[in-house]
Amino acid sequence: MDGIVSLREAVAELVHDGDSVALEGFTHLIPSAAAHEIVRQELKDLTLIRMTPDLIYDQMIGMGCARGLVFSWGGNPGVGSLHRFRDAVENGWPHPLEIEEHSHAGMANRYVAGASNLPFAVLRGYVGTDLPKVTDTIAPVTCPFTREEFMAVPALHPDVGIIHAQQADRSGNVALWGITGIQKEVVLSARRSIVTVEELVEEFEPRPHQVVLPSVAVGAIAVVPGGAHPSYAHGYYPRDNAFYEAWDPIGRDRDAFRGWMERHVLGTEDFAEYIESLVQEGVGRR
Amino acid sequence: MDGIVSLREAVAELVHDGDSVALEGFTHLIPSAAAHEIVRQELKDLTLIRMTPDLIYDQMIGMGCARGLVFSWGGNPGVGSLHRFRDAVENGWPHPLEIEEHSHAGMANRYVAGASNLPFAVLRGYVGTDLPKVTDTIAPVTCPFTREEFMAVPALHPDVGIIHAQQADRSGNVALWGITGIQKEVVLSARRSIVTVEELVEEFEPRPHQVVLPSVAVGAIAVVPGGAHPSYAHGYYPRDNAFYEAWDPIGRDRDAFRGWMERHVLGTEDFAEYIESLVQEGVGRR
Amino acid sequence: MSSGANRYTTDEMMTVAAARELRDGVLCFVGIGLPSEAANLARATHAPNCNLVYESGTIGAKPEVLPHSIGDGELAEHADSVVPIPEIFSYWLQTGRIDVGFLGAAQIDRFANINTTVIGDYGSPKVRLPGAGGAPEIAASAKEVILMLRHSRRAFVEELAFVTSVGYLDGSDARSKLRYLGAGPTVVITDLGILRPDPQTKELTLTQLHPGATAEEAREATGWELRVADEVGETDPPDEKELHTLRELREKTEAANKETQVLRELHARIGAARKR
Amino acid sequence: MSSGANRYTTDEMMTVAAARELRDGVLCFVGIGLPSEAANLARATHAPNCNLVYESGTIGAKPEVLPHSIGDGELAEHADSVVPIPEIFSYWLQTGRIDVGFLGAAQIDRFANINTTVIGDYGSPKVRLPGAGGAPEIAASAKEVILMLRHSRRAFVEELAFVTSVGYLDGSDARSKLRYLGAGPTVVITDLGILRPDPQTKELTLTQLHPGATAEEAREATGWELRVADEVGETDPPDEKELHTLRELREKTEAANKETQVLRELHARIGAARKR
Repeated sequence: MDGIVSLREAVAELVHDGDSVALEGFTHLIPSAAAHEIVRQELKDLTLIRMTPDLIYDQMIGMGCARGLVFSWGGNPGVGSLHRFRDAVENGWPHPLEIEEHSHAGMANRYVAGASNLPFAVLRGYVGTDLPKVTDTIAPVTCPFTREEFMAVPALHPDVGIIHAQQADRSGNVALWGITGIQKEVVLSARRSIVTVEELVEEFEPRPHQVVLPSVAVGAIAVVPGGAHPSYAHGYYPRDNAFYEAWDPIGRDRDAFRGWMERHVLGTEDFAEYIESLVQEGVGRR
Repeated sequence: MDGIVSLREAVAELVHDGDSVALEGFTHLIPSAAAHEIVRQELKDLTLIRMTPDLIYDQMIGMGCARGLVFSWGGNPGVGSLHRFRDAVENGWPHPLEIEEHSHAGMANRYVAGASNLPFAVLRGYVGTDLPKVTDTIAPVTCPFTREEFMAVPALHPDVGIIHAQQADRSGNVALWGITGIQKEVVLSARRSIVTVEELVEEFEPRPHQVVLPSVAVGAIAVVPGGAHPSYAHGYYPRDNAFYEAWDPIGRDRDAFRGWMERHVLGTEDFAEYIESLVQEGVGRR
Repeated sequence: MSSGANRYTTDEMMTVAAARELRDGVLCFVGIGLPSEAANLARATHAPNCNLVYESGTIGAKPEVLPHSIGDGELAEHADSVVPIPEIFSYWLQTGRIDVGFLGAAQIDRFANINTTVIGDYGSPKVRLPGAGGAPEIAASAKEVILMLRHSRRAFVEELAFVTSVGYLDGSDARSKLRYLGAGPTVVITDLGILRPDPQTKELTLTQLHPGATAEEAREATGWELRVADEVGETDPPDEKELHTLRELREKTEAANKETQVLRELHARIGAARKR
Repeated sequence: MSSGANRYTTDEMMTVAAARELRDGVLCFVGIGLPSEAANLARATHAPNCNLVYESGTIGAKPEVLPHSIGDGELAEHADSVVPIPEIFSYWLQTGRIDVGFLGAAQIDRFANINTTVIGDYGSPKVRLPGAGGAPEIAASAKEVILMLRHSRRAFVEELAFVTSVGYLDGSDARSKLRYLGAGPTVVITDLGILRPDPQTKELTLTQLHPGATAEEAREATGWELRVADEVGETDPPDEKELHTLRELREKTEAANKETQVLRELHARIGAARKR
């Protein structure tokens, strides 16, 4: 599936039960709308991949979409815990979650290896820590020139890579700028990809630290203004810090969480309705 | 040596006889002025590193600056041979040249490994070719996960990395745009670095496909307008295709070459005088 | 938490003490929270050329308000450069370019090893913590590491449930066998005082107390028998300028946050986009 | 080189024949010279959505004049994206995304192996050629490779002095043992005709002759006993549109070059900069 479609179609067509799915965006441009659509379509048994599982992963995990989680830092940035993630790991609710954990550097290298079509990447790290004891996907490799030993990590090849970007043009090229994180590598390492964007434009203007993904690298594109809320879209809207704080009590309680998700996500048709429903209720209410 | 200095000072201070020196710029932003300054200061025994040795390497080799050459493609693009390079390899003139040759992919990976502070990089390539038979710096490595075998190449860490860029600001940040090649990795992999720029500006404007090297990564900066001629500086001046063609007969003949270098490079104080001298003589004359 | 007459909180004391550890001109890898406050306080006071690197990819960030996350737009806006995530780890951290890395911790042990992964058994943890993030490689590759965490028996433990990031392993020259680029944690700043590793054994030693705190309090709040230096110094309390600057920074941050009604603005924007 | 009545050169025939091999919409890795002409001719005629990738990092390049080097500014100006060199090799070529790679050669052998390194002994060569460049990995990873070179005994040799890039090694399934991503050279276009590998043995076989050329000429110009297909087709001569488009492309290129007086403009610019 290529070109510009609705997010509902993109998810229905490209994401299947049991897939490994990476939704990336490092604090910036987090693809919230796509995560909600995955919840709405009640996808199951997903292996969720993400350096920094945050609210959207808390939501997908709490709603039972995930069988596994591959990650490097799972918290609510600046606020505290991801309670649904913790409940899954600590109490197996709504069901147990297999976890595979790395450091940020390890995850970044895994995406780079995937985008480079190499089965592994090498980095300075992990030795001396307990991570290799609990994570199978860390193994030593020796430099054939210096004979030094390093740790290797295997490539990531998500079935679906999902990102949010500021703009797409009508040829299907995608532009993002500001903090661009690992988005390029996610799209290039994935077997299929979905990009949600703030808007379609005729032509990209030069922007500071801009990354342009050429159309040949991009799968489905869906226009979803605001689709990164509560994270931000540089040049469009700021981070909704209040929402991250408001999430803490919502996520903390199973019933409050479930009710909130039913009202705002399952009970709405799309992201615009979700935002509408949040505004009407007031953010802080559980 | 940090900050903004003259090119003469930068080369005198940072480049020494016997150094390994990488002057990079992939068809675009080739640091010609810096190469000429190396010739003027009669540096010797250099190991010259560059993916695409072109006219400036022909000149440094022909003037006896080089002991060795690490490269992947040595020609006059769109014209033909580099005759000084060939004369050195085929006839040992002005003296023999040790060569270490790779593919472009191999060289690019070597710079990336250098910039990443890893002793080696891995790629899909080389197997089946004769390159591993003549180049020691290619060795097999096995993926610890899949057990597949790949070829590895060792990191490059030039003593000095030299590039040309469009702009620097007064804090010493450097901006280049258009085709940005391997320049970032050269500066980051090198022990010391020199950047020549077209001009100093107060602030960078966003440009398409721009790379900004932060000041902490950059060594000496010298302002040399036109310093990439006969290659080009995107947004400043185009490639001088006529000069590349005119170089063929000059480079072909030892005496013509030597005379030309004496008149235009050794006989001038700096790059501005060199351009002046070329204009006065007319490009085509040997 | 205000410490009475001096009119500053223990958090403020921690932040000020950490800021003072930063020399001007250093390249500093910053996490969010107290470390970010400390680094920005240093930049606003004695270390104007302190170069802040955030793991989101911003190099030479110059935030005017304190970021809430390590990837706020504020950080990219005025940075010298912004690079993709793979580069910040491979080209910047892994090369040993970073002079100082700031880390927090849920638990540390006497050799400044760090746990941010789990409390209890890994397979069925009592508390699942966020995990490693950038910490293991910061601890490995930054030339030195400044640790900041509040003193308590829950945090300062005899044995870590999990070693997420390495300090000095079991002390002495154990760390050097790992061929890490960095020297390891050179200072631990708590709400009670400052600990530094013993030059030989690398065991954390209380070398300094903040005003009003006692060595006894620190011993009480430590889960192992805490070494205390023969001569324990006293931290200078935050001076007027430090306190004023820190509070101004916080006020600016709060004001900036109050101004934005993100959700309402977004709602209006989406409505407008639909009409088009 | 004009072939008389038909009024086209053998180079033009080669370029047109190569252009015809490109299907619309393919992702094509282009070198400079005839390949670039062919790819741009295809884009201007039957394959408007042919996506040109140059090893300098330009993806979806849309040059309006023919570039002189694989890194001309013209290529970056209208590209969909421009990526650094490491990415073009790691993220684009090495992934097997490229549908068609164009290569030239100084020498090829009967199994379409390629030499662009040396003639004679490697240590003391008779002719030192430019070397590998991007060719070994294009030959390895592009889904198919189109080879373009003029037919002569110097170029079509019994044994290569050096294997720079792999075609089919010694034929049959030898290539598959290398676990390369691409199928290898699927066509060799010369000034006399077109050769394709035998499906079983992979030996290059003359399957098509350009108008006016004979199998005898091709045999004469080949340094091994050339296999000729039972039925040798004849290439359609360049049609009006192909010739017209190709020549217009060349004229535009020459005009663009004549316009620029780079050195004089640079001289003026430097003079002006000095006065400031």
